[in-house]
Amino acid sequence: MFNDKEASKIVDIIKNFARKHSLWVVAYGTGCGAIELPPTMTSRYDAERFGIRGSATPRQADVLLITGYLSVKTLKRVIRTYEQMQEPKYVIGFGSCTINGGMYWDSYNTIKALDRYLPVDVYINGCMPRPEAVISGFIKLQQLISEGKADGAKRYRENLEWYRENQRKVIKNWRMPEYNW
Amino acid sequence: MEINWSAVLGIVFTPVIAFLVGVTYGGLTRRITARIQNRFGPPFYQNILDIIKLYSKESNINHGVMQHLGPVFAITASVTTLFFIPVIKDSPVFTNFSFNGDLIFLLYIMVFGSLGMALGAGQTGNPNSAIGVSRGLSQLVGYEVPFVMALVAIMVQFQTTSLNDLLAVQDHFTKWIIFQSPFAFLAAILAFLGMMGYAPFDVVIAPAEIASGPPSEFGGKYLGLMLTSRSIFTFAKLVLFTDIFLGGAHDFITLIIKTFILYMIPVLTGIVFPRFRTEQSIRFFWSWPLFFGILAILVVVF
Amino acid sequence: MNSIAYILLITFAGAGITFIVHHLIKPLRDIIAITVAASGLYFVIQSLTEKTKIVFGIADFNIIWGNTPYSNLFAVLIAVLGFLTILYARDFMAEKERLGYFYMNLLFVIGGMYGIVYSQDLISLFFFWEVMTWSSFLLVIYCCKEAQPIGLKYFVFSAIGAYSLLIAIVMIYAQTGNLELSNILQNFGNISEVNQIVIAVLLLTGFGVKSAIMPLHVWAPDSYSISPSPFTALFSGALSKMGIFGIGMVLFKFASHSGYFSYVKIILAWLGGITALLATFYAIFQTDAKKLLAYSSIGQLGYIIIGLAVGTPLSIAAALFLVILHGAFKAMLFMSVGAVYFRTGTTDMNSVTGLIRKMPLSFVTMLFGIITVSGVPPLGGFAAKWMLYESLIQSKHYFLVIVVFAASTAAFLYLYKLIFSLFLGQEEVEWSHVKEVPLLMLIPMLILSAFVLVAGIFPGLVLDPISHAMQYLGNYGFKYETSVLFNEWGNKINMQTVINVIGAVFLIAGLFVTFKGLKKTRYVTTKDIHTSGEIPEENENLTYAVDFYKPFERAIAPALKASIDKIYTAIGNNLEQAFDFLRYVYTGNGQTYAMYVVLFLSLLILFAELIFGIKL
Amino acid sequence: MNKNLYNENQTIEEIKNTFHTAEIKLQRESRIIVKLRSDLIPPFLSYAKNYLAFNHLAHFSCVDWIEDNEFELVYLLYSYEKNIVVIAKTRISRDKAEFVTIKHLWRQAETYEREIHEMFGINFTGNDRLNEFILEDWDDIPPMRRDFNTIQFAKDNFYTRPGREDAQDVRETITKKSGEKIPDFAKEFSVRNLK
Repeated sequence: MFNDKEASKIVDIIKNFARKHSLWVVAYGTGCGAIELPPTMTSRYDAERFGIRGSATPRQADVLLITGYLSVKTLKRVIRTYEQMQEPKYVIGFGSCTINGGMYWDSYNTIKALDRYLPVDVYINGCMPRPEAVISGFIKLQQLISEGKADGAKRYRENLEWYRENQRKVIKNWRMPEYNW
Repeated sequence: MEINWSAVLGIVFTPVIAFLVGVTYGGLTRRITARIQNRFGPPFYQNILDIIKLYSKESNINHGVMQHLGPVFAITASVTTLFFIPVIKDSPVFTNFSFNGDLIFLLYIMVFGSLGMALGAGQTGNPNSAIGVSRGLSQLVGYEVPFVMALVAIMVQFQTTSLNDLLAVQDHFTKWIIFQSPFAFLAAILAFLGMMGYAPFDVVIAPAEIASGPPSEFGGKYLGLMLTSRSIFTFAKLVLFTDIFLGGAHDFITLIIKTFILYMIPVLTGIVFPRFRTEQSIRFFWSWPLFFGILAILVVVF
Repeated sequence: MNSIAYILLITFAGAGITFIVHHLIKPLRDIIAITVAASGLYFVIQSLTEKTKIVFGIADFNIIWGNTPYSNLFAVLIAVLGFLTILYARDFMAEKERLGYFYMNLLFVIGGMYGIVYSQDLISLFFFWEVMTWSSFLLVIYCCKEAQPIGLKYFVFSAIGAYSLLIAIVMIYAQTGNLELSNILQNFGNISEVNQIVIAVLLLTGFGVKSAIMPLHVWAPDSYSISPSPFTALFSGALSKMGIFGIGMVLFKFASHSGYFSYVKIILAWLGGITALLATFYAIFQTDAKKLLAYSSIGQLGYIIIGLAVGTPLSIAAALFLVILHGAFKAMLFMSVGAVYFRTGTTDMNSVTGLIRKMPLSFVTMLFGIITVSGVPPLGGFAAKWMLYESLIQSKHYFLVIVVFAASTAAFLYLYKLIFSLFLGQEEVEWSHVKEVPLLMLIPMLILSAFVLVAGIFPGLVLDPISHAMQYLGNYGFKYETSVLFNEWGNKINMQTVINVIGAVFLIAGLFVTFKGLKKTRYVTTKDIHTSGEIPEENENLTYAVDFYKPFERAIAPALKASIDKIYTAIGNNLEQAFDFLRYVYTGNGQTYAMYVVLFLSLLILFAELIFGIKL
Repeated sequence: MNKNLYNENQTIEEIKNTFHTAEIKLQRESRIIVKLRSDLIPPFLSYAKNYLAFNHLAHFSCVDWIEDNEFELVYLLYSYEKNIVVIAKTRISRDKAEFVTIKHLWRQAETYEREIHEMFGINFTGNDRLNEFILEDWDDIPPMRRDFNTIQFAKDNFYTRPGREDAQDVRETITKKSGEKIPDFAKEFSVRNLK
């Protein structure tokens, strides 16, 4: 028979396999990138064959897909949405805008580096990334999950103060409910 | 005290089998939908992965004790329904408690779960949940009426309210109730479409409008339990319909074939149809299905 | 002296004493009222074992009081509910004024009901009927000035009922020359069939008003909702059952002779069915919790009337089972809504939300109540519904069973709305001060909750007295065991198995969901909901409660267009124009009306010979 | 131009007759630009709506002429009957950025005014809904004013990823990779040259 360690290892493998193959994406269309999702989901590229599915609410979702630029106003909602998701949860930054501001690099109201505000697990480069790129991003995330490296939620929890400080810097009137574990 | 081991076996294995069959059917539905939409589709075991993933979520939230218990109500209803239906005809293992209940009991225990879920969804305080519940209950009133008419017609025709008696009547395939009382079958199968909640009657959980409706605040283990319950309930309903109309089954292969054929009716309807508004679906249930129901009763009476 | 005399004496005397004590020593008043009700309960239980009769003469008539198994059934209901409502009223009414008046009338109502069920002659029946009507009228108008037109409506319909009763009694006397129940029942078959029908219909009208059969129901919603909650519990739970008591007597004791009665019964059954369906539809669209319950009450009485009118043993058993059960669950629901009113000051379902965590026990009471009403297993409502359906199907009322089923499915809608609007939904700052009601109010609610649970698991315990009552009504027997019910085709339902399975599965699933990831499961407030990332303000009410069933309303809009109340109002308006001169007759002065009544009675006596062919 | 400009000319004629001080220009087919003194704008709009059948306020915007120390308000009116757009322009002082509301003429003007209030800081007297609109918690000078230094603001407030200080690097990287030359017009507008 197994000892405890081996048993928990096997349980972990099963859990990670299930998590990896069942990614429910909360459809928060923040920017123009949202338009790339319909072709990703429908018959041409069919992301569902990897177990990727849209979910209607953050409570049910695993992946927060930031599709494009984030204005400060949207960032507030996205942070809220992220905090309402249940662990384990992953963030995918989608498009150059989330990486370095993209074409909004000099905008007065758009944040330029998403990973300062939310723990990003995978970035998908491009303006716009094609559906192939999106799927490759998801597959990268699946790899990270199966290796146990997709620990964004853990990072967020451990460095909450740093994230909060950055968030508060851009969101001036901070009226967010506290994130309690 | 003497323990009836075959009964214990049945009690333990019936829910497990029901879950596995139901969840596989769910996965196959997604696959079939995908193929019809010219997609490849997820593997057939996708729903199992989803449920395992939901159970393995590390954090869970609830808005209070009613939301905590909502999925419990749902699974209680599913499993109880299953226990009071003879899954395999004349089998000592899979008869379970079917001699202690009858059709009217089944009618009521089937709504027990929806009501419990509705209470759970109500406590979340999410307006989308409440809208979904309002739609769901309204639709329930719609499809229960033709369904009851069909059942009344059958009960009157065979002078029994017991499912086992109905099974005993259908000892040869020419005596299946689908042939003996076709109008009742029509009324019931149209009501069945509403009961399964696929399109065009999926306004309750319309994901794009009301964020999946009643379960919109449920995540993690709660959603997992709900999906488990839904899988079991799907199978229970299919077995119930098979027992009533298609003469039940003596072995699992027959059961799988019959239930799968029945299951394809709402699934295939669902793929090709858009969505009804609530009042449209109620009016639909109170038009043709009601007509068939009245016809079924009239045929029996005269 | 025997128990019945004690019961009537104590209750009526207690009513007077309470009134007097209220003006002398206020704190003693509640204790006396509770003692009176408790001793009433004690003597009712005493009287169950004895079979007694009190006879004394007034003028030429014999006044007879006695108990039968049938009356015992109702007496227990009255006694228990009376006791519990007075217990409940202690804290509920504590801040109100004119409590002497309130308790006196409440005890008079209870006494009047005792009198009705124990009367063995029509004179005292009518007397007690009027006592009950008057005192309940006084309680309806107790609260405020707004209640007066509502009270008037109640009184007008009660008067219609009372007059039909009176005419029926006079006719019975004219035909049989006797007013003692036992004599009448023996001789009733001898009078002509037309008169039998007329008398029965008049009696049914008289009793039907109290049990709010459509189209005689219009007084009920307003009167139920305006009267104080403890009394409403009694009003709906027990007082409306007096009509049922009378209807049961008429249908099985009087109307068993002529063949034409089958038509009366069919009409009555369908009236019951329509009552159940329409009242349910109206209940769905109410915004006031008490009004919703009032309509629900009308609907439930419809089921009882169907059960009685169908008249097979199982259906009568179902009806009488529902009588007891309806008394319990409607009292529970009214008490629970009353508890909400007690703490929040309103019963408007659009404004009160999210009380579940503040009033958990009231919530549990209401939950048990709605599960019972809806007829979902495992509580008592299921046994009643089961017997009713089975009996309807087996007595070939196929379309009636559909109507009943549609009504009882539609009942889920208003029941959910009731519990959702008051207890579930967003928790608002406005109601953050609310806390659970005092213990004395909780005890009655919890006792009744326990009762419906027991009635669900062991319906046989309740069916025992019912089967005795049915023996009295006409030798109806049916098969049942403590927790197993049988229908006429021999199919059965074992409530013990049902509760075991449900309990076991519920326990296993509940433990699983509780202990799975217990540490990481946390409670969040109802403001922390998914709203597309938007953060709701503290005082922002997001509950979806207004127009809750708009889609359903659209679907059944044609059925709702005709409202009986509107028809009456239209008739009333037209009559008002046509009979404008009547204003000179109806002066609005009570003394004038009293004079009219005397005039009417004397005319009746004068022309009695002409009309009824006998000399009074 | 052989198109029939009858409607346009007639409209210009009518405006001229009523508002003598108006500078009117027929920009092209179905485009008329009317420049007015700021106090004539409400009467003109009312006149155009009621007498010339310009029922539709298609757009309402603002231009910051910082060199002249003025704001220009631009109203686009459209007539379905004549198929003409009238563009009414007026200038108000930048120092006293205030104008009257026209929401009594078109209700949708309220929203435009809210936006202009938020982006340019112009106060519309009579519009009582000039509260927070699109920007949340904005406490700097209105961002569409030209004296608002966007790049500096973005640098101060938002973390800039190293290597992405301006738009230049990307272009250079692209040209290096693909071997293409940056076209002259692109060079002219690149940020480094602006400095």
